[in-house]
Amino acid sequence: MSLTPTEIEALLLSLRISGVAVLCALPFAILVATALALGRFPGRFILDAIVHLPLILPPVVMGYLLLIGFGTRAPLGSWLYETFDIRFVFSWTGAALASAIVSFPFQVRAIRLSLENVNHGLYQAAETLGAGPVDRFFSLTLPLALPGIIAGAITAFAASLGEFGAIITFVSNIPGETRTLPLAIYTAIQTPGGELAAARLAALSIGLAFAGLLLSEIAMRHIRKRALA
Amino acid sequence: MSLTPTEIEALLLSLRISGVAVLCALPFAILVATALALGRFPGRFILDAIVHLPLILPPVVMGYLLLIGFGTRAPLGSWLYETFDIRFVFSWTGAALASAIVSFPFQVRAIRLSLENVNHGLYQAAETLGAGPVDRFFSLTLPLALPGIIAGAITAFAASLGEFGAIITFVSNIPGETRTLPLAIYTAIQTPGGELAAARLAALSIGLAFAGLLLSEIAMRHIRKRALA
Amino acid sequence: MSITVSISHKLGKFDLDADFHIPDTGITALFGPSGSGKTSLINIIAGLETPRQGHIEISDRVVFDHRQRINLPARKRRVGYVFQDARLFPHKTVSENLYFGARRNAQKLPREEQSAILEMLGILPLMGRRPAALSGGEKQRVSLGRALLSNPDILLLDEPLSALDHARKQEILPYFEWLRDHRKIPMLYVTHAIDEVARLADHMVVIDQGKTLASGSVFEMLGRTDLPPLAGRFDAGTVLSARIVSRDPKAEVSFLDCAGQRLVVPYLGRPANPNVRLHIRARDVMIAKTAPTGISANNVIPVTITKISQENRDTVDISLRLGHDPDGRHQHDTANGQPVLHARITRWSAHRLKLGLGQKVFAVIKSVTVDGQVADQAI
Amino acid sequence: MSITVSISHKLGKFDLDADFHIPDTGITALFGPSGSGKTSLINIIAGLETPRQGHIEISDRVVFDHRQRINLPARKRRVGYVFQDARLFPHKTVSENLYFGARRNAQKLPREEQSAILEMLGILPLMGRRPAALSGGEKQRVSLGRALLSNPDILLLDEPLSALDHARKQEILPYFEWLRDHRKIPMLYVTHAIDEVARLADHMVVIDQGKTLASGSVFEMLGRTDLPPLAGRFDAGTVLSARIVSRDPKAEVSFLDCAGQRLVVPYLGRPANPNVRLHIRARDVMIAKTAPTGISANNVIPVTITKISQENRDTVDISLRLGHDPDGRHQHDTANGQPVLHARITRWSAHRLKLGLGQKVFAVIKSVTVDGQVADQAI
Amino acid sequence: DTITVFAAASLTNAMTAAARPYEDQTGDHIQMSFASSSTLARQIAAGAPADIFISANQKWMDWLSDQDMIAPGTRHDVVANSLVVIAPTDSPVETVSLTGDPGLVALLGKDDRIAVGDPDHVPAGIYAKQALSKLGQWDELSSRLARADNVRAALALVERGEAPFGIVYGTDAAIAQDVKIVATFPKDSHLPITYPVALTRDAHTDRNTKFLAWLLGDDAGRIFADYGFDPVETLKTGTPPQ
Ligand SMILES: Nc1ncnc2c1ncn2[C@@H]1O[C@H](COP(=O)(O)OP(=O)(O)OP(=O)(O)O)[C@@H](O)[C@H]1O
Ligand SMILES: Nc1ncnc2c1ncn2[C@@H]1O[C@H](COP(=O)(O)OP(=O)(O)OP(=O)(O)O)[C@@H](O)[C@H]1O
Ligand code: MOO
Ligand SMILES: [Mg+2]
Ligand SMILES: [Mg+2]
Repeated sequence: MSLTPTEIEALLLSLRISGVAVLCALPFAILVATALALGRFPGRFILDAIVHLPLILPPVVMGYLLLIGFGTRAPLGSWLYETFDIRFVFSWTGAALASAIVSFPFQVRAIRLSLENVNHGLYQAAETLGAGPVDRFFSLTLPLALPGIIAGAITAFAASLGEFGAIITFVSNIPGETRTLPLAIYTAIQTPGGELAAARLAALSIGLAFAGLLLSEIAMRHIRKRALA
Repeated sequence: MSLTPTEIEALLLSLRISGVAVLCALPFAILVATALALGRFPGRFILDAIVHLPLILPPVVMGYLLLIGFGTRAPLGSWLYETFDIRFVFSWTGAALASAIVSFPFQVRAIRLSLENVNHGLYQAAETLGAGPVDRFFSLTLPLALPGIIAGAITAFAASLGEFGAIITFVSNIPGETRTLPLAIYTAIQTPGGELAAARLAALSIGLAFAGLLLSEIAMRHIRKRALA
Repeated sequence: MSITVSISHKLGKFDLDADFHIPDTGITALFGPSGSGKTSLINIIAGLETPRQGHIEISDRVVFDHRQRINLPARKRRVGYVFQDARLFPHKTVSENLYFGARRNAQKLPREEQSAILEMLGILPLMGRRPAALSGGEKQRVSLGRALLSNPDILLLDEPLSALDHARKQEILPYFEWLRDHRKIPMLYVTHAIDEVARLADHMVVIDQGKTLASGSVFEMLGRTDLPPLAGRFDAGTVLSARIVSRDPKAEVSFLDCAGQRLVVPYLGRPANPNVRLHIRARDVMIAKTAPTGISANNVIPVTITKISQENRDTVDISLRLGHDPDGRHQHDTANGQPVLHARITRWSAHRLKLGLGQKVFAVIKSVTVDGQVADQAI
Repeated sequence: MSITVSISHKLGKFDLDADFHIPDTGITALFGPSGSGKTSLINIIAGLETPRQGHIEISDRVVFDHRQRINLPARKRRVGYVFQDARLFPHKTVSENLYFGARRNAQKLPREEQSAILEMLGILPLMGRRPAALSGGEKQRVSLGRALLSNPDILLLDEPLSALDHARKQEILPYFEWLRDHRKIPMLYVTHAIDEVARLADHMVVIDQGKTLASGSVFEMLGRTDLPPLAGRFDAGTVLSARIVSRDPKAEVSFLDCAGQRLVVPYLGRPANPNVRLHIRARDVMIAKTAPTGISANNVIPVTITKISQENRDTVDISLRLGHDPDGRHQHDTANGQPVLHARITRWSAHRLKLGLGQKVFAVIKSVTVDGQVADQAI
Repeated sequence: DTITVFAAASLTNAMTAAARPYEDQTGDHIQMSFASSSTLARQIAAGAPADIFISANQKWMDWLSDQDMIAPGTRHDVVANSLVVIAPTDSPVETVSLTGDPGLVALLGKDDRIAVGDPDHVPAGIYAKQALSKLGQWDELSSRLARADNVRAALALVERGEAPFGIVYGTDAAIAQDVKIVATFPKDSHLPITYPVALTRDAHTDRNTKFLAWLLGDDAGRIFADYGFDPVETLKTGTPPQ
């Protein structure tokens, strides 16, 4: 079974959008997870709740909210467009934005869980050795939470690959620009007799995700082995 | 703002479906997470990949696959129907099934991460004290992974509350039976001028999820405090 | 109730080759420097690590045999293991930790014995706490209690008292003796404190760089100065076997007989008993050319110099055979049936006294420096 | 370089009230039974726990004051803390662990000194490993190395040598002495081993059940038998100040002068020096009515009995003032300017010798039982 | 040059097929986005770069028109469709009477449902509601509907045999594999099923107008007919472009 050019197009687009979404969201996810796990500040619960919003709201609503917020006629969207020439609507960057937001809670949850497992005594030891909070964060927290960060990134990547509602609502279903694998599957399914095409695309999706999982497994094993070496 | 009867109906339905989905999936999630975290068996990677499938595939495809697998005409579905009078299609139990499957990966990931953090030395200690594998699982693994289990359940609950595509495809959008909050929101949003109704429903969704989050935060705090007492 | 171990194993670049047999029940000290393989060896005996090859027998039960493919899982070996790090279950209270093993064992200890253990370890006030709220020594005591309450067939103790103060140790050590004598539980005991070894152990295995250098009774092992881990130790000395003959009217001292010589030691708590073990440190033995009088030291023992070892820079170790030989016949013969005592004195004073082989001198030993211990079985 | 601590704190039901002042630099032993609050106190001094109230001053720097709202964070207190549990960073190699603090400190130790520390601790072969692959004692050594390499202003040591064998301890202890004497780094040292205390410490703080019972120079503290944690200890004794007068030609022994009495101890490595500290255990001091001759013991010191304490069941502790009083004038006066020695002998033998207050007798002490230590500063 | 077309998802094959000959003729590139009419309408309102919008119903075109987002005078109906009742091929029922008594409901088993697009928002469902109401069957049937997200989902329910009947467009029924038409709703039982097309507000250019004209012309009409669409009987609004 060789892939048609359209299939390859959708595949590469999905890969790019999910990859960019996960990587760009990662620093923010780490930041937010750290604040939630280690910080004690008013509004912590509100932040926690906001992070979960994209999970709770149906993707279509998220897409609609994005459309309202980042459309070229919306204040934020038009400002970004006019000032930086960044246009989210109907472009793959918008799809990446939607994917990033929708998969954000997965990243935060996993990272936070890992952060909360770091032994407090190690922080104390580092502090007596002269490491300040930022230093401790980079020398201890991050590396020790690495398995969680990878797990979170993988979950988010998988979720991005499957994201449909928010993307189609926010950036429409434009071949080569925003028609990712799930949207291509949807398009195929809309067509009577499109089942075969849909199945091929679904298989592609699955293959892609498996490759991502396999990579993450290898990375995890490497990390664990290192910790015992 | 008082709720209309239809809103209350959708709210209660969502609550019931998400609650049942998460609780019923929990034991399986723990089982699978344990196998993935602690087991060494051939096919481990395949299992891992299968668990992630619902994330990767667009929800619509998941719904379609469910229809094929659990429809009354499908072998499994008809067997369940004839033997146990369990019918998934067009009923809220089907919505719960769809939610459970779609939110399954979140539960597994979180639980697995927690399991992998349990100190191996404790297992050794328990073993010299006569605890067999099953005993160790219940006396050490489960309680020590509790934060992860709760985190996973909460993420899954939130994801269930937002689940849309699989439900609408698998069990349709039947008021009072399968029209959960997201489906109600979707219905409203698809209607010109339905924005206000959609917003009210979305607010309801958010309120529900916040309540769940708040409960989980309290539970977590309780567990942590206990561990330090 | 013997223990036979003959295994080889590899940990990274570290090779462990252990080969020893302890014919008897009792307490076996596992002695060796940091990083010599003690913990690894105990892990293997407990069944927590599987050696590359070899054979392990505990009380005539083969628990591991590489060729016969026998490898009893740890939980079936009925070992009580006190880990070097306490390994308490963080989510369980002290009380739940303590009874974890006991609840899983059909043969429970009698209630009173359980209470006695908790009392002795001083952990009754801690029962409701969780491990995070314990001090280092408290953790160690709970860990010890957990192993003891599980009523094991053999105890593996990895430095069980290292974080405890002297007074607490003095409360716990007699319990180990009691366990050995009354419950006949064999113990493998890792420690760096020769004091503990001498007082407790019947046997001793010396390990260095992953090899078991020697094993045997504590009597012979503590006398050996050729084994690197033992050489040059401040408290090296002799372990002697003696028997209680009588006591003074006020029961302040016991009179012993050791190879025909009378010894006086602090009261041992029994009017008469055939089996007493004495640990006499070389540094506590003074040598006198003539028997001094009017001194507080209660023990002035005629001895014959059989060996003068010059290994240390400013001290000499002198071997002294008990009794004055009628002639010089046996002077170079270390053993000759008679027990041997070791004395460490400055070179300068050996020179001053012009000590030489075969000389008949006196060993002067203060009673309070002798560790005496009654054993119910032959030693 | 003094340390002043006056704090109160609460941990669960445990109340900690510490109040002591150490006027001088040097090594301070923190001594107390398991669970008495030693680790908690050290945590507070390090800044890892904030006490409810009080005041802490290290080397005239106020690091905590409850009223003035001063609370210097731990990383600014420049403490080197060796934790009771090693607390190595599991994801870093031994080498990365060791240099963690050093890399964060502008004032680095000279290269040679760093190498010397690693050499002494015997951790050079471990540099590339991760903590999971270390033995218990190796972890402890790396933890110690990490604190030392960070070049701190004060060292807090929580049982730093408890998992180490005798030989390794003997290599590390002199380094602490060197640190104290040459680098003038004050140390607070938690240990259960009186041997270590006596050899190292200048000051001592005794803590029991969360209260600091006493603090002061090791000289007076080790002589006190009224403090519960110290009472009844096997190795209680005296610490004496002396000076090196000369040595024998072969440099095997040093001749000391202690309050006009000549003492002979194993060679101390210096031809002459005004400041030597001697630790003489009570159990090692023999009493003779007349000066014995022809004995290996090099020290026969005229002393006067000033006190006979009858606290123990079968032994007595006898205080001996150095020198024979010309008349009986001072016989009941313990101090009287002259140093006091403690001897522990059996009751039975005290009775046999008919010892009584004011008697002029001789203390007989073997050279090898004396722990001597040169100090570069006045003690 | 690229012409961006936002078209209702039910037009996916037909529009894809119709655009190809035009691209070949003119060299213009036709870029298409298929989604539900409501999604597309909202996107255009939010500034989507669509040149042409084809809605599956009049309502969303009206809505966009109210938002002042379509170019005045460019709105036309492009194709029409019929509404039919389908059943799985293996169903014993060959034809059903839509006017008779008892109605459809009598043919349903206890738990059976009729698959339709959600009458609350899916155009096919809205037409179905009109027709059933007109035929006096709505009250009985409204609680027996399986309301699908779109027509394709309703079709799938019938194809899979989960619903014994479904109400879908004639175009869907024509191409579907495992279903048969058991009744066709009378044309007067519902508003005409027509797909309106219009240029968006800022897209009133010659190039776009030319494509619009082509879509309304005979060549395109033949292609639409191939996919089962009916020709539009009366032009509702505006004048045909030149
Ligand atoms: N979080 C806590 N909650 C309640 N009590 C505590 C807590 N932490 C410590 N304690 C108690 O405080 C006392 C002092 O503990 P600390 O660790 O300072 O003892 P320590 O002197 O270091 O003992 P060790 O020699 O056994 O290490 C102990 O009795 C301990 O049980
Ligand atoms: N996983 C491992 N990989 C490589 N080397 C290891 C590993 N575990 C232990 N070692 C090495 O094996 C040797 C023996 O370790 P072990 O823990 O048995 O020593 P030990 O005698 O118990 O020492 P200690 O008294 O310090 O606890 C040490 O040199 C240690 O560095
Ligand atoms: O009474 Mo002594 O001086 O210990 O033999
Ligand atoms: Mg060890
Ligand atoms: Mg402590």
